[in-house]
Formats: sequence, structure tokens, C-alpha cells
Amino acid sequence: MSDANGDSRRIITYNQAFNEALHGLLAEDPDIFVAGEDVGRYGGVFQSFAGLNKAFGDERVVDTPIAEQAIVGLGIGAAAMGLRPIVDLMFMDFVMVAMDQIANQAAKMKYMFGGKATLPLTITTTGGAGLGAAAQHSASLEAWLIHVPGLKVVFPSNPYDLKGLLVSCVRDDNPTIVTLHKAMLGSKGEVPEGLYEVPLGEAEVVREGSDATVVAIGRMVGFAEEAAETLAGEGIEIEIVDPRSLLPFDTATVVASAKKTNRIVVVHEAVRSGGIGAEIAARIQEEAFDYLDAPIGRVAAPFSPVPFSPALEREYLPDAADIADAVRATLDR
Amino acid sequence: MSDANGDSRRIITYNQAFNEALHGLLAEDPDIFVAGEDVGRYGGVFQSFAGLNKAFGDERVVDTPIAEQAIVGLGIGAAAMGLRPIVDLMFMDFVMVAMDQIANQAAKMKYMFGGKATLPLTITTTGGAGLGAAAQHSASLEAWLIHVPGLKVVFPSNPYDLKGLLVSCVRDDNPTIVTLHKAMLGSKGEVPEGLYEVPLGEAEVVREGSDATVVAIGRMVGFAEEAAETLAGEGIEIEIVDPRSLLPFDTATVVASAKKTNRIVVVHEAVRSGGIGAEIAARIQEEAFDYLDAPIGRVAAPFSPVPFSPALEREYLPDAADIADAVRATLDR
Amino acid sequence: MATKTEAGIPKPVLLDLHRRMVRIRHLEENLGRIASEGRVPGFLHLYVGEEAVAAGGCAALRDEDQITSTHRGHGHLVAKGGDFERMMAEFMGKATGYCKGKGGSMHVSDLDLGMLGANGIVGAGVPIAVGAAFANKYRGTDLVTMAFFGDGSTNIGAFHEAANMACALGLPLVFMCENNEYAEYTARERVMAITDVADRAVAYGMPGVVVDGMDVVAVYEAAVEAVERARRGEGPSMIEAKTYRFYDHAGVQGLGRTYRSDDEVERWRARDPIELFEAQLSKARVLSKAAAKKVHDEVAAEVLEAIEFAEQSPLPDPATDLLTDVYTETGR
Amino acid sequence: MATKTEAGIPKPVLLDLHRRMVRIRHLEENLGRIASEGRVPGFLHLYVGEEAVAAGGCAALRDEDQITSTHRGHGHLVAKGGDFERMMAEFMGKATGYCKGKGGSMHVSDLDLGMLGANGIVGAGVPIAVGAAFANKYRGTDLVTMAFFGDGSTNIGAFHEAANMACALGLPLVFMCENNEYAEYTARERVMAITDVADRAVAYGMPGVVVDGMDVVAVYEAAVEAVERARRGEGPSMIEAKTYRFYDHAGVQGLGRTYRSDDEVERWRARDPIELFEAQLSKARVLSKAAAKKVHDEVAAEVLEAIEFAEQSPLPDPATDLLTDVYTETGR
Ligand SMILES: Cc1ncc(C[n+]2csc(CCOP(=O)(O)OP(=O)(O)O)c2C)c(N)n1
Ligand SMILES: Cc1ncc(C[n+]2csc(CCOP(=O)(O)OP(=O)(O)O)c2C)c(N)n1
Ligand SMILES: [Mg+2]
Ligand SMILES: [Mg+2]
Repeated sequence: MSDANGDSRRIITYNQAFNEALHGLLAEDPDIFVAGEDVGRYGGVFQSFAGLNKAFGDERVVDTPIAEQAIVGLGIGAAAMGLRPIVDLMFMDFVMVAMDQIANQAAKMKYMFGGKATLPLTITTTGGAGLGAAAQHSASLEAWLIHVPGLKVVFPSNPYDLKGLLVSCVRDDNPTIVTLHKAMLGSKGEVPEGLYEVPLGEAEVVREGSDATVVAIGRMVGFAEEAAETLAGEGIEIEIVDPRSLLPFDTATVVASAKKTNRIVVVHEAVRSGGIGAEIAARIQEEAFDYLDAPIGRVAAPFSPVPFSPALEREYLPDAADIADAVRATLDR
Repeated sequence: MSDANGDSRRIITYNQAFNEALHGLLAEDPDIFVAGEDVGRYGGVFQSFAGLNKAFGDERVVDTPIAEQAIVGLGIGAAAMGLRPIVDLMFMDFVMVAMDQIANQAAKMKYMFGGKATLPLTITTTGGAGLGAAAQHSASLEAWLIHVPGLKVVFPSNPYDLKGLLVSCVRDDNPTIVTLHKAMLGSKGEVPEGLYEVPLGEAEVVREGSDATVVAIGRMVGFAEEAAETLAGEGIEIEIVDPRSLLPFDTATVVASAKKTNRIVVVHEAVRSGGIGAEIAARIQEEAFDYLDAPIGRVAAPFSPVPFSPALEREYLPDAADIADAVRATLDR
Repeated sequence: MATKTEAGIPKPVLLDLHRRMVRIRHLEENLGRIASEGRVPGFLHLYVGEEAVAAGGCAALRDEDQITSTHRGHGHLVAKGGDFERMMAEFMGKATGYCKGKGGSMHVSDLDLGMLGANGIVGAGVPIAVGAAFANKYRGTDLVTMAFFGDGSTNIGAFHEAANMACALGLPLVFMCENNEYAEYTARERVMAITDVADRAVAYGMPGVVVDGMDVVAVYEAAVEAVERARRGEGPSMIEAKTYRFYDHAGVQGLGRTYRSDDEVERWRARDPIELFEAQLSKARVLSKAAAKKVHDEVAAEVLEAIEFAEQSPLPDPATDLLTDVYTETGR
Repeated sequence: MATKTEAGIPKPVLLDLHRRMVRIRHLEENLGRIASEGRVPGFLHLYVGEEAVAAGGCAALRDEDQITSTHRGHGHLVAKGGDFERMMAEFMGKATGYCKGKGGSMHVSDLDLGMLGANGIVGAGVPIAVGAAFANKYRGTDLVTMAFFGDGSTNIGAFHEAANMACALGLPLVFMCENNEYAEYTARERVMAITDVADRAVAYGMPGVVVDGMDVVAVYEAAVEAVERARRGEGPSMIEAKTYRFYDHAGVQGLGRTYRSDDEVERWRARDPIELFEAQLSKARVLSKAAAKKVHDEVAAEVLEAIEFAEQSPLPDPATDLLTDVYTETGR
């Protein structure tokens, strides 16, 4: 689209960004292939893989049986042989079915083999709630994944990062997991045409501010930006940090922001107990203890499975209002 | 055994405490049964189930195929029908193979069914490293489990707590997971003869002290006690808190100790990133922020899979010296 | 796979089979309708076309027997005696639903009816059925558990572990496979090198039979045989019912899809299990066209009332309902 | 399951089969010995008694072909060409071992030899074999992957998913089952309602054969047929080798165990695969008793040297080795 000044920006959806990254990657490197349930001829349940099978054939865009353990195993074995598999686990909830292959096999193989194995394996999946998909199709499991040495984990919050992080993951020589938030598939943003990388382990300061820092991941980044607008109206300027990659994690950027604003709120969609917010909070207080003017706040889901009824799910999920409240609370101290 | 004064104390091993709790429970309640790999006629790979099959028969102490998903499913279905299954996952590493049945099914069933299901299911397993069992037989996954609403999780640090916590878990009407540390099976302690309960969600102050608090779980409690002796020699008196049950977690006792000593070190065997120490630290700073004189320290394994060679494993595992160092570090601030 | 005749089956049973199918059909068609009007949140996997499997299977069970289900579970619950009002209310996320609105379509259940839940995870219901069957045997009852599952689910590990364990332990369990030839949008032959799922039974040491899943009598008779075998303590068996879903994997689109041809859909629709059975029944003078219409009208009215009930029902209240039912508070 | 004769197999192949078995036997016997002296840390699952399976299977493969293995993996690595010194060093946790001491017995591997690793998780190696076979086909090579797995492992989901996927995708994969009648301390018939694991092949649409796992020629010939079939692009097949472990599940105790009778052990030991084969070979004048002894002596000496090498080797240094090899640093 073109703005008044006539300079044209390319606006596409989160889902399209994923899809065009895959098209570019498969065109670039014949060792890259895609496998998963319904990802081939049908193009994926969310059409995220649309057109790939037509463009690259059944051999490179492979429909598999419903067998998540074998799907990840397929990726591990092929990666150990030097290919660069992209295997899809339709919903992040199904990570649980394949957990052994992911965390016991893929993540540990290199170390157990004394360094000999190299596994350029990328696992893609869709996480998060918000669609009334209930307790078994709304998972946010990033906290489990950052507890697994050998994995790299990213959670893009916008189309630009999604495309760049996916490219970086597929080109990385380690097992990586890219989680798309399924409630964001239609969200739009500016995305360059060709392939580019967003480096793993580099957080982004999404908004500068001086009164407090909000560290938000995935879909929560957008909510934090909404909250920032509201708070700005109250004269409160928050800084927003989007880690983008969760493992490796850019502690330095988060800590720098903490030292600048002295008040921090960490936001994620998963339940609070054992969530990634705990790890982020623990690191910040380890490295910026003397700079903190208030306890590090956490905004997260309460301690229950994800409810089906939208009436409950709306309340269950953290939103901009929750974030704004948490920021006000930390400032009131 | 009897001490000089002739008052007799009953000293048995951690493994015996587990075994006699099971004998007592199966004798007490005909709805209780045990199922798992080699737990029947052979008595379990660590003989933790010795004598049960002989005493209660093949129907109540059941040998199963190698099928962790079906083993947990067996427990879920039987529990939903009103029985009180105890199912064993030989090594905690195999929790990954059964993760869907544990976290997607057992933990969520009650909520998804609007409260109707009641699942008095107990899962037993052995965790931890220290035996040269390498990366796939040394798991410490408690951090994953406390991130799952619907589960209850205990990690006993001594024979007395093991027996009492196991009894509480089996009598509880929710899915519970009892982890034995396999390097502690032979460790001894005083254990009363009959059945008794150690309540879920109650931490224990194992040692009183005023200079710093060490929150340690499972096998780390013993190391903390060693460290306490060393430090006492240096005039440093630490308080040791053993949460005993990790979910529900007795935040109040931990926070009270933090408010008393103002300096905290949290210790666990799992890797630091995403470990339960992060959650404990996050809660302490949330509730005792103004009382903290130093950042909450964490002693945990470094970020790698568990190495096989004892030369590496020794260094990999947190020990008394690491704990003492961390306490000194927090006091030097 | 010859089509069975109703001969020899008592009339009340035949009428019961018919009514169960009609109840499923009307619930699902109306649910699809209001869903396409945007009145039902979340995912919806309709059972239309497969009615003979749930009806024939559950008619062979007692009320106290149990079933486990799948993501496509509405038909199973109806066939086991499910209440329309509480089902519709659940699908709409209302507090009066079977699960107080916390489960929805993919987790609808009624333990009192022995329906141990629809399940969002493919294959995951089967190990749970093993546990229920174990409990029946453990208690010395002659109760039976029937696990419903799709063709695609037989490719996942949980199914395999459960089938082997049930056979090893000799449990009273009937494996009822709904082979509708597709797993979501992928045809069976592209993800399985065999044609008949029933061929998998020998891998576990249980009998396996293939029946015409559009012929409710054929399903019923196979189910009776398998259930009686289980009751006698002779262990599990597997039934594969060849069937078809008339609508899309999810939602209400039937025709015009890329992954299967309209021809194929029409061919199967021509063997609509309810129409086939009604033709048989009228030919045999068991149920006249008029009498059949009466059943449809009654059921249709009941469904509309259920929708009305659901519409009028309150939503759950986050303040009081969000964090309840996570744990059972009572100890022992 | 008639015992095959060596007739028709070229002498060099027969001698190769013999040497592979002897190499495994001596490595394992000596490893067991030093382990019982407390010189080997961790768990140890010995392959003694099952040599014909690894030898017969791997002799049918090319060097560039791949295998996946199990917790009982020493024999597979030796049969694929594993180096004694690096193996012994690994088992002792030394820096000169195949995995720099980081893996040990349960994870010993040599990707250069196409040995994709012993595996601590039952069944978990089979999906990885699917990936290797996929890569062979993807690249248009005629390379073949052979997955070794035990009878007990065929009860777990990962095996099932892998077998079905390999058949659905028509991959060049040979499923080699070592049926030693036990899973740890539990007899096969107590956890499986079938006698022959090969009966599971039909569930996936691949051929399945049973061979005498104490007869290296029988295993070899079945393996050659399956491997050639895979090379021709005709897909997977399954071989079940009936065999037995002479020692305990773990460690070196053979007799006096509660879960199996000494009689049973003795009956199987009477069919020692190496002795059987040496009798055949001397009868056929392919290898005299004296020549056979020479092979044993050579190999025995090599094993002792390997132990010496391992003993002399340095331990890994925590300061430099503990946290390396977690990630690959090179990007693309
Ligand atoms: C473990 C898991 N993998 C994938 C899915 C997504 N999924 C839901 S239904 C379905 C197809 C199931 O096919 P089938 O078992 O034949 O049942 P049908 O839908 O045909 O009735 C898939 C792949 C899931 N819910 N769970
Ligand atoms: C998932 C999993 N469950 C259980 C175990 C423990 N375990 C190790 S070996 C073994 C028995 C395997 O039996 P089989 O496959 O027949 O191989 P064998 O030991 O007889 O060679 C078991 C149960 C494991 N390692 N992994
Ligand atoms: Mg289907
Ligand atoms: Mg075996």
C-alpha cells in the first residue's frame, strides 16, 4: 500500500509472513523440506503452508500420518543426515505428545554424542488461546522449552519478526522451535519482500519510556502497546521490551531497561506458576537488584486450564487493562 | 535400633519407607492398586515394590507393557471410575513419553468436565542424577510439573517425608506425582511404623538460622545441611526451608523466613534456566521485596544435558560447597 | 461386507436404533445451522453421516457400560443417552451445559452416563478406556467399555499402547473404529499402507472385523458379538465400521472442497444410514414412512427446545466459575 | 524356522559374519568382567547371546548405510565397524571415547559409521531411523537404514508411529526386531497377547518374517532380502529374530535369577550362536577349529589393548568439556 508521501510499504499478515518465508527458504536450499499433518496438499489447517506443495512437490512438502513422535523423529533423523527439516506440530498442545523426541532426543543428541551430531531441525507450531479452542488447543508451553538445554526457542510478536526469526531458525544448525500465536494469524504488519534474518537472542525495545519497563512476549506485546497508549494519557511513559527469542534470551537488553526505569512488569499468556515470567524476574533481580524500586510484577493467566466459554476465556487471558493495572500498581509503591 | 538411653528409634531407608507405605496403603484400601513396568513379580527395578505382588496378587500389583502413555491412561480411566491407582513411571525421564496423558488429560479432565471428574491418581517416579546414568536417565522435571494446573507435586528429601507425602498423595482426590531421588534410595532416617500423613503444601523449616535462608528441594536439602555445618564453623547461621511439596507450594513459610534473614539462596538439581528456583525467587521478591538485603541467589545445574562421565557429572551437580559459596556470596553483598 | 437385514432383531431394538440415529442427525444438523449463524463459539466437528456407528455401538451397551470418544464426540454422547439441553448449552459455552461451559464441543462428557468425554487429542481417549475397562474387571463386574476412535487415530502411539495393553491384560474393551477414510483433509491411503484398519487387530492378538458403517444393523450385530465376548471375560475385539462424514472435518461445508470430490460425497450420501434403515424398516413393515416422520418431528422439536434453553441460559460468571473445578477439595 | 546352512554364501562373507560375532562376544565378556570389578560407571546392558542378530543384520548393509540402536547397543556398533578403543574409553567415561565420555554405554554412537546412537529411551530410536531413511530417499540414493529394537519396544507408541509412517512413505527401512523374550524382568507373554512380533508387520502393510536369531546365516539371508527390497525402492520390511540374552537385563549375572529359570538359560546357551556357526563352518571346511581359535585370540588381544587404552586415557576436564557440545556454534 502507499501512504500520502507515495513511499510504498508492504503490509501483509502474520500468517502470510510465515508462508512467504517458507516459500523463500525452500526455493533457496534444496536440503530444506517441510513435513507435518495436512501441511502438504491442503496447505495446513490455517493455510500457513498454502501453495508450498504445489510449488515444491510431495517429496519436499510432505503430508504425514497423525504421529507427532514420528514427525519429530523424522526431522531428527533427516537432520542428523544433513538435511534441514521443518516439521510442523499443528497445535503447541501436541508438543506434549512428542516431548520425548523433542527434549530427550533432538535437544540432547549433540551433547550425548560428544558434539558429533549437528541437527539443523526447525519445529513450527501454533500456540495460545483466544479462539474458544478450550483446554487442549490453546497451549502456551514456552516455559517448558527454555528449561531444555540444546533447544532454541522463538515467539514472534509481529509479521516482520516472524519471517525474520523463522529464517534465522531454519538456517541455524540447532533444533529450534518457532511458535505462532494462532490468534494473531490475521494481524498485519510491514514485511520486506525477500528473505532476511532477525538474529536469535536479540531483544527489541519496542517503545521507549522512563517510568516503567514492560517485558512482554508474543501476543502480549500488542497488548502492552495498547496499555502504553492508555498510560501515556495518564502521563505514564512505559518502555516495552520484546525478547523475541526466549532461548537464547537477551538478558542484557532487559536488564539495561530495568536499570533505566527501575520498575518492571513481565507479561505472558501462560499461567503464572512456573511461567517464563519467573525466570525473567529472577534474572532481573539477580543483575539489577540495586536498581529496583518495586517488586517485579507479573501479568499472566491464573492457575487453571484454558476455559472454553468465551465469557470465561476473555477474563482468563491477560489483556491491555491488566497490564496497565500492573504498571500503575508498581508505580504506586 | 536403640541408642544409649535405650529409647528405640526406627531407622529405615528412603526406599524402604516407600515400600512400607505401599504395603500399608494396599492393605488399608481395596480400591488402591499399583501398575507399571516390572513393579509386579520382580518388585521394581530398584526393588521399591518388593513383596507387594506376592502379598496382594497380580490383580492389584500389575506388570504392564512398556507403554507409559497407556500406563498413565490406565490410571486416569480407573481413577475416573472411582479406584485409586498408583502408576509408576520407572524414571522421571519417561514422564516426557507420557506428558500428554499427564498434563493434557489427567490434569485437565476435572476442569474440562466442569468439575464432574474426580481423579485420585498417584504417579510415582525416580528422578535426579548422580549414578552415571547419563542424559536420559537423570531427569529433574519438577519445574514443568508446577506449570500444570490440576496436578499436585511432591519431592521428598528424606524417608520420613517420603512415606508421609506418599500416603497423603494416595489419599488425595487429585492427580499427584511423587518423585523419589534415585541417588537417595539407600539413605536412612527415622520412620514410624504405621501410616501417617505429611500434609501437602506445608514446608518444613529443617534448621533455624538468622543470617540467610536456603530453600532447598529433594536431595539438595541434605547438601544444604552439610553446608550449614561448614558455615556454622565460620560463624554463619543459615536457616534451611524444605518446601517438601512443590505444588501446592507453601509460599508463606518461605516468605516468613526471607523476612527473618533477609538473604536467600534457592537450590535445586535441575538446570537453572526455567527451573523451580525462578518461581520461588519471583514469589519471594513479590512478597518480601522490602526485606531483601541482597539478590536472591540460585544454585542449580549449569545449562547442559546431564553428562555421563562421573568426572563431569560430579562437577555438574550442585553440592554442599556450591551452596556454601552462594551463601557467602549473598552475605558479602 | 454384505448388508445385514433387520431379521431376527426385536422390533423395540430396531426402533431404538432408528431413534438414536435420528437424534444424532437432528442435533448435528441444527448445531451446524446455528454455528454457521455464528451462535456457537470454538471448533465444531460434526458427526452427520456416521450415525450408524455410534447408534449401533451404544445400543449394544448397557447404561452402566462406559464409552470413550474423540474430537467428534457429539454423536457418541447422544447415542449413550446425552441430554440435548445440556449439550447445546455446553456447545454455546453456557453455565447450564454438561461442563458448565468449561469444556465445549471437544470435551463434552457425562460420567453419569458412562461417557468419559470427547477428547481434543487424537488417540488419547483410548488409554483412558483401558483404565475404565480395567476398573470393570478389577471390581469383578461384567461391565464393558467401548472406545470410539477414527481411522487416523490408529496411526498414533497412544492407540497402539492401549490396544496392546488391553489385550495383554485381557480387558473387557471393544475397539470401535470409525473409518471415514480421512484424517482432517488427508486421505487414508496417503498416510496408511493398509486398507482395512481391522487388519491391525492381529498385531495385538484380538479378533478384528470390518462392517458396513452405513448399515446400523450390521454395526449393531458386530457390536453385540464383541460386547458379549468382553462380558464373558474373553477380552477385547476390534470393529472397523466403514463410514463417511457428510460435512467437512470442521464446520458445515460439505461440498466444493479440494481434498475430496463432490462425486465421492454424493456417492456416500446416497447411502445415508438413516434413509437406508428407514427403507428397510418400512419394507419390513416395522416402521412406516409416516411413523418415521413422526420420530423426526418429535426429535426436531426437542432440538429446537434445547437450543432455546441454551440461548436463554446464563453464561458462566468469571468471578465465581473461572477458578473452580481445578482441584477436588475433599480429601478422603 | 529351519536352520539355514551356509551353502551358497561366499566364504569371505561367512568369515566376516563369524568375526563380527566374535568381536561382539569378546568386547562384551570383557566389559562385563571389568564392570563387575567396578571399573565401569553407570548402567550396562550386555549383548552376549544375541550376536547373530547384529552381525547378520549389519553384514547385509554397506558402510554408508545407517542403523539405529537401543539401550543394548554395543553389539550394533561393533557389527557396524565400531572401534574397540573408542568404545571402551566411552564406557569408562574417558575423553578419548566416542562421545568424549558424555554419552556412555546408553548413548555410544558413531555417525561416521552410520551408527545413529544407542538410545536410553525404549522405542525412541525407530522414529529417528525413519528420518535417516527419509533422507536416503530424499537424496535419491539407494542407501538403506536398519532399525534394531527389542520385543518389548514394540509395545510403545514411538515404534508404532515410526512403522506406520515408514510404510506410508515407502521408505528404505528394515525393521530388525531382537525378540529375546523379555523386557527387563518381565516375560514377553505377560505383556503381549501374541507370540511373534513379526505378526505386527501386517498392521502396517509390510512383509514380516521370523528367523532363528541364533543362526547368523538365517538372519543374514533374511536381512539381505529385506535390504535389497529396500534398495529397489519397494519399501520397509520387518524381521523378527528369536534370540536370548545370556546375561541379566543389566550387569553380568546370568543364572540364579527369579524371573527366568536357569534351565531356560541353559537351553538357550546350548544354542550359542557362535558355537553353532563354528560347528557349521568346520563341518563345511570353511573354518577349522584352529583357525576359529586364532580369530578369538586376535580379537581377545585387541579387546585387552582397548581396555588398556581406555584405562590410560584421560578423563574429560569439567573446566573445558562440561559445557561444550550443547549447541553447534556455526550458523549457515
Ligand atoms: C495428537 C493430535 N494430533 C493432531 C490433532 C489434530 N486433529 C484433530 S482431528 C484430526 C484428524 C483425526 O482423524 P480421525 O482419527 O480419522 O478422526 P475423524 O476426524 O476422521 O473422525 C487431527 C489430525 C489432534 N487433535 N491431536
Ligand atoms: C520409554 C522407556 N520406558 C522404560 C524404559 C526402561 N527400560 C529400559 S530397557 C527396557 C526393556 C526393553 O525391552 P526390549 O525392548 O525387549 O529390549 P531388551 O532389553 O530385551 O534388549 C525397559 C523397560 C526405558 N528405557 N524407556
Ligand atoms: Mg477419519
Ligand atoms: Mg527383549
